[in-house]
Amino acid sequence: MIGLLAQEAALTDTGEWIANGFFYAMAAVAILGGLKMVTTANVVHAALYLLVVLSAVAGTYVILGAEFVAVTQVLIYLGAIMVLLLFGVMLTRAKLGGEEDLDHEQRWIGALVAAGMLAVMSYSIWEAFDTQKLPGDRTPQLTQQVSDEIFSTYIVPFEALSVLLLAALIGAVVVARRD
Amino acid sequence: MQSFLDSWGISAMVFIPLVGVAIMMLLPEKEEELHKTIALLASVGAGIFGVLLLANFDYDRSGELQFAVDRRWIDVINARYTIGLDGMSLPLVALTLLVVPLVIVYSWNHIPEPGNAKAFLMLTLVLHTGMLGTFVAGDLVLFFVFFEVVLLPMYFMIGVWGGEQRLYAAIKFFLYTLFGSALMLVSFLALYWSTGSATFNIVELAEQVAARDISLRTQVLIFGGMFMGFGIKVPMFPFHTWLPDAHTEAPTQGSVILAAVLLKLGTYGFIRIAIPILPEAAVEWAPYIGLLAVIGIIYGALGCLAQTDMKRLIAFSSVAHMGYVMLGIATLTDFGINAAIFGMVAHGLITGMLFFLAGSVKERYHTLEIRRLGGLLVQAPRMGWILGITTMASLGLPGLAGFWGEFPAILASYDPAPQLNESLFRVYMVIAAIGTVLAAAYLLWLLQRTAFGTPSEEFADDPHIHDTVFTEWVAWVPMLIPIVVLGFVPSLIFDVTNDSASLIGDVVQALGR
Amino acid sequence: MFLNQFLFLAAALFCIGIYGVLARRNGVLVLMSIELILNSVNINLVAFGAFHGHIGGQVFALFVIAVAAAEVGVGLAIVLLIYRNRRSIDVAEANLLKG
Amino acid sequence: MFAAEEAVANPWIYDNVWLIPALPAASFVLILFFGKRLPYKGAEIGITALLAAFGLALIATFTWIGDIQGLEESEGEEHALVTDGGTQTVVLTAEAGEEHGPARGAPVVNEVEWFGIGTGANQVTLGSDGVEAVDGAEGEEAAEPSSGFNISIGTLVDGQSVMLLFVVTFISLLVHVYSTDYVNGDRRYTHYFAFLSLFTASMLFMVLASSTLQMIVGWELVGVCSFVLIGHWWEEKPNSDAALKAFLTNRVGDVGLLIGVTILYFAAGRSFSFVTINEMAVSGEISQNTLTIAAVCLMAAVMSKSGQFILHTWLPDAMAGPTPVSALIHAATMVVAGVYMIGRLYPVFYEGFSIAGSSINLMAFIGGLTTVGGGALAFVQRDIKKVLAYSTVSQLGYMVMALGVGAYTAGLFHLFTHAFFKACLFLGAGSVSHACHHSFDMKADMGGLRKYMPKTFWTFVIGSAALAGIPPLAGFWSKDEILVGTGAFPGTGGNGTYTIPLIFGLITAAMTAAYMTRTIYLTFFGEYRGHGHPHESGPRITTPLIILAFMAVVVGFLNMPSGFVDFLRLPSGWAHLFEDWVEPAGIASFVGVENGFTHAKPSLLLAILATGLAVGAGVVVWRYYERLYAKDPKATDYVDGPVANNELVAAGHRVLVEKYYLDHLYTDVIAGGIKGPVARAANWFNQNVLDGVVHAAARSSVGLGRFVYRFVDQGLVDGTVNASGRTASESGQFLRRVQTGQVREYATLMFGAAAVLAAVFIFAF
Repeated sequence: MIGLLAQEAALTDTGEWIANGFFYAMAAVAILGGLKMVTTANVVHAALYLLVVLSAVAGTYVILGAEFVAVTQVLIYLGAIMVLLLFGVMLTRAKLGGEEDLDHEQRWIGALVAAGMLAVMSYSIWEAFDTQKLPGDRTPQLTQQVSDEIFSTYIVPFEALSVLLLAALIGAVVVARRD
Repeated sequence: MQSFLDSWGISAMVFIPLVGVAIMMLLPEKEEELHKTIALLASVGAGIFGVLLLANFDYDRSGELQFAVDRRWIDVINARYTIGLDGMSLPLVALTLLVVPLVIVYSWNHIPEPGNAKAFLMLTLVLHTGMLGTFVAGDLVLFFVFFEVVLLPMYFMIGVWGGEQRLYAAIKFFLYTLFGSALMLVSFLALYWSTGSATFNIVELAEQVAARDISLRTQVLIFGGMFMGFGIKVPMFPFHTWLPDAHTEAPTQGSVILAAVLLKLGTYGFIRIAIPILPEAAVEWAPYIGLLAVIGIIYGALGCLAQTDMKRLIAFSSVAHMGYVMLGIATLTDFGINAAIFGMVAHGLITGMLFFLAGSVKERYHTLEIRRLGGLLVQAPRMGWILGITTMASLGLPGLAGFWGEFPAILASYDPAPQLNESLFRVYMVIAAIGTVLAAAYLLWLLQRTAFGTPSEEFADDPHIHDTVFTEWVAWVPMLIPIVVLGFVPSLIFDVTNDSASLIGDVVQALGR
Repeated sequence: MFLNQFLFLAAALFCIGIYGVLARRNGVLVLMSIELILNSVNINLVAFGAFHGHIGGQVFALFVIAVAAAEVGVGLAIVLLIYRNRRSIDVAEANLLKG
Repeated sequence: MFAAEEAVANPWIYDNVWLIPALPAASFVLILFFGKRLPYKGAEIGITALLAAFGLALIATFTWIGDIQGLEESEGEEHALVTDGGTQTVVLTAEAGEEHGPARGAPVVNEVEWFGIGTGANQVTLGSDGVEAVDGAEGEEAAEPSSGFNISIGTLVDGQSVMLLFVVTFISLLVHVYSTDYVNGDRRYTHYFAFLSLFTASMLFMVLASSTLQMIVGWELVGVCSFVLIGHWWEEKPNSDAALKAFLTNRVGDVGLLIGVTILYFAAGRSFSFVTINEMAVSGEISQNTLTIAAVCLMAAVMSKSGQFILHTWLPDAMAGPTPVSALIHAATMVVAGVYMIGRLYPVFYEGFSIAGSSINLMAFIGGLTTVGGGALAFVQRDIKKVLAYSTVSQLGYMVMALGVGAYTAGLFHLFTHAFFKACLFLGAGSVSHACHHSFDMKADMGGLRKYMPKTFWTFVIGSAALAGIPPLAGFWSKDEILVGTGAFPGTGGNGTYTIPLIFGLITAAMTAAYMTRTIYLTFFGEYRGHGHPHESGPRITTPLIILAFMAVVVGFLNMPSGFVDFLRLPSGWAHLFEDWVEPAGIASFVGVENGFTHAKPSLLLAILATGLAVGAGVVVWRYYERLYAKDPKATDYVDGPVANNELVAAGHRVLVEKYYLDHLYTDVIAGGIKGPVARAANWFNQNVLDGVVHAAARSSVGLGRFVYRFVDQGLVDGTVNASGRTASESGQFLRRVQTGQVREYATLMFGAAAVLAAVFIFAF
């Protein structure tokens, strides 16, 4: 609901910085949560941090006026995928406490690569979009608009996606079947 | 008939194998004979269309795209379904159409472990479509799609039906080529954006690049991306390490297709896409390409000398032979490019044949270790003979096909395009010529060790070792005949490729110094 | 609001995800990191959608979410299979590709 | 250049001379496919084809001779150069006609397009005057001439090629007949005849080649036939080793050939044609510098093919093949291919090495070195065929030396005579070994054979005498001409003063007589040292011997100096016939060069000196063995001769026995692809070395290959791909430095590379 309020505020000039403030809060949560997720020594904790990150991201969707996406994010990610992951954690290694060797010895290479990518990306983003602003008069997109779009322009990808989901479903069953 | 061929001929040729795949998909796995028959029919069906196209091809206009089709495809990015056949692609299409049916015939009683003819042959047919499509595509996106279609079946072929290290080899092959094609794609996109012409059509892009004032540095970078993509596929010297592994581990049929056609996708990309579109960048790159090519020639030969495994030796010889092809291309002259195309076809036939032989040797002796072999001429005289002829062809004996890929390339590098450094290329020429000695050394050594002498005790009385069987004859004779015929009548290819190659030569020529 | 701020957030999450993929040994954690990467892509999509006033961005974000669901499903199945066969989901030990 | 042009009908044979190689080629195919089912296992096809080819060659020879003589009668008439559509375009070089007397011996070229490459803008127009393609020669389909330039295939008939046509078909025919007995019952009788046919066809193809490209084809094809026939008994390792060595050594020379031909191709304005290249070489359109480089490159090819120092080592080893093959390929025909090529491109060599008026050049030097070095090696051989092989090396050196000093005709004449007497000697050696249970070891298994096989003995003696240059046999005439041609002997004139070659030539003359005497003594005198009872060979072996011996006696008279003819009061037309027939004069492609042909005045004194040296050397050796056999008719060496007593002599002997250590140099030091003796091959396969340390590798290219493969390919290049993670692996993983197969590492690399590339693209655009 805070999101919606912020959205309302964003429509007015005075509310712009409220939205900004909300965004930075969400961003901070997301980034910190992400960092914790990839560094924590406890698998279950990592899953919970992911939960945090995903929620924060859902928050940013709201700021961007993508309510339906935000709701979907919450429903599917937080509701389904997280549960799946937690099941995965428990099925594979039921240990709920901390572990020493969750990371590779050479994780600094990963860090290096990630930092390098971040640098390159940041630079290019900065170069490309400098101070371009989002349109100020943006309104939350209605769910109906989204569905119209999906079922007209993007109907073929949508169908393809449904086939993919089906295939993934069957595939997952076949792969994980115990025999 | 003519109008049908004009509009549908190439498409029919390219997609008939896929029709075969669709039919096979519906049939149960047990019907092996049926699957083999369908696969053969599909590949022969493509071949029939190919022959019709070849027969109706206007050889006087071999410099132009014929049977060209240009239809809407992906509007959003202006990618179009552009296909056509010209003197440059024709020999390679013909090569593909020849090799794939032979591979299927050979598979008749040589399905590698762990069996499953259905899947194996389906992959072969998918490969067939991919390779044909790559050679006829006239649109960069279409080219890229076909280029990638080839990748996956080959990955499975190596990964499932390969030797002991198959998984390693397959993943190496896959990642290596994927890495290259990713860069290639980046280059294609860069081309799309930098010309601002919103087209992926090769011919139009070439015109756009010529018309617009794109900085040389940009061109050189774009060429670099393509160089990585194509160069890895060729494979050129420092990027060749996937090749020996892939070849060694792949099943015989995979090796044959890999050697005969897949490697040509890379060289073909150079002469079809990279050089015509970016001739100025090509001039900048040519000395380095030439350098890598001659390094490849010597290095590949030395690599061969160090091998103890017959198949691996043949694989390394590909590095050397493709070096000659790339040297021809690097001269950027009509002469060199003609030589390169001839070299591609010749290498396809000869090395394909060598891999067939290696496969059959392996089947009989259950080993390819050269020191354990010997006396093939005693135990299987006809096969020994064929091996002899093929090695002779491979080392560039005049009168057989290999010579016309090798000598003209050497000849061309004496007199490269005017923008290039003559002395440098003459040094390349000398090195390449020395490479012929090493080629003779390792190939004759291979011949001596496998065919001459008497069989070792281990195999002396082995009843499994028999001479060439029927399916082998059917698969091999159609490859041996062109090897000999092209040796004496090189005009069969040179006359076809000349016009197209001259176009490139003229483009480079026209750049001025 | 600047477009940049969303893009920076996405980039940061993306790189964190990459680090996770590269540094983690646990298969499930690797999958989680991949989710992170996908989310960062989604932020970009939605942000650009808002920037251009086009709804396609959201639509694709939805698609990505769906694909992610499929991916997690199959991915976890594979992890489970590996675990069953090897009693470990350490990706460093999954070296079937070793030469 | 076109002073006159008119159409004249060509003699039939000039247009159809391609039949001569085509016949044996057809015979090859027929024998291969049907030979085994025929009553004589394919030999009859080969002999029939060769008979027909020989007949055609005779027709060609006599037509050519008739042309030349007709020309001489009508002094100053222009002569045919080029044919056009069955008619003959007569080209007279104006300058030639005015300044150099009548044109004579111009090549008749008959070409069809083979294939065309290139229409690029940098194309240079054909430089050859009036040499155009005509249809109908080879059975190739003539493609439509494109705007580009075309590469032709065709035949070139001139004195030189006609001469070799005759030699090749003649000796090949005799060898075929001889072989029916000699290899009777062989494991691969049919196969043998098939390749004999293929060899003959390739050799004839090369002889008739009208372009350098075609020559390369023939050149390599004879090489491969030689490979197959040397390795005829490939079950035994030494034979296949010898075959490999021959092929690889020739390949080394072929590098020179390829480069040389390439240089000439571009220098002559993109033409492979012999005529064009020669014309441009003499007219100065090709710079001296280019010609020199081309000539040096081609010289490498000559060195390998014609067994010149230091690439001659394959030739003695090639004796592993059947003896008739040695006679045909490694004595009479294939090995003279290099000499033939020098003759074909003589203007190139002539200008390139500045032969005129000089006193030494590369060709003369190599020839001289070979002739002495090869001769010396013949002294220490036990194997009768190896003696003959080294003798062949020595005589080939003579030919090259002759061409090197400018004695063009003399060199070719020696090629001609040598073919007969050396074939005779080889076949004789084969006959001897046939009698001695297939041994070639003179010291162990021969001796005293004079009594058992008189026909072989006498033909062998005649051959040896001809080789040693005893007048009036063939070798005398040709050798004398070469010695005269050096121009260094007082009173002979000549176009240079090649003193060193003269001395080398004289030394060789003496050595030749000496080692042939030794061979005859060891083989035919004394008492039989082998076991069993030797017997004279059958008529199919002795008849060719007698025919060849007859030729060895008479062919020398074909080129008597005019002074000698006058002395004997013979018709003056009998003098220097060979020179008239073979040597071109006054034609565009040899303008200027033929002036340089040495036509030195023969010197009676020199002839006497050379003969005296030969006879003297022969007598010394003869005395040596007389005394030896007087002591013990079964002995082969003095027990306490100079080799045993004198260290210096012993050392020299050692050097010769070790063949100047060249083989050691090649196999042990240069090693690599050139040869693989047992020890090396074993070493090669030695997995321990392969898996082991580095240092053993560096000495050879094999070793180098292994080195590069292991450390650069598998280590560096592969390693970079396979991965980055390894660099960080500080733990005890040191020995597992192979691929980890970790997807993660690949992923790391991928993302890293993507970042780098993105950066590159960002900062570049």
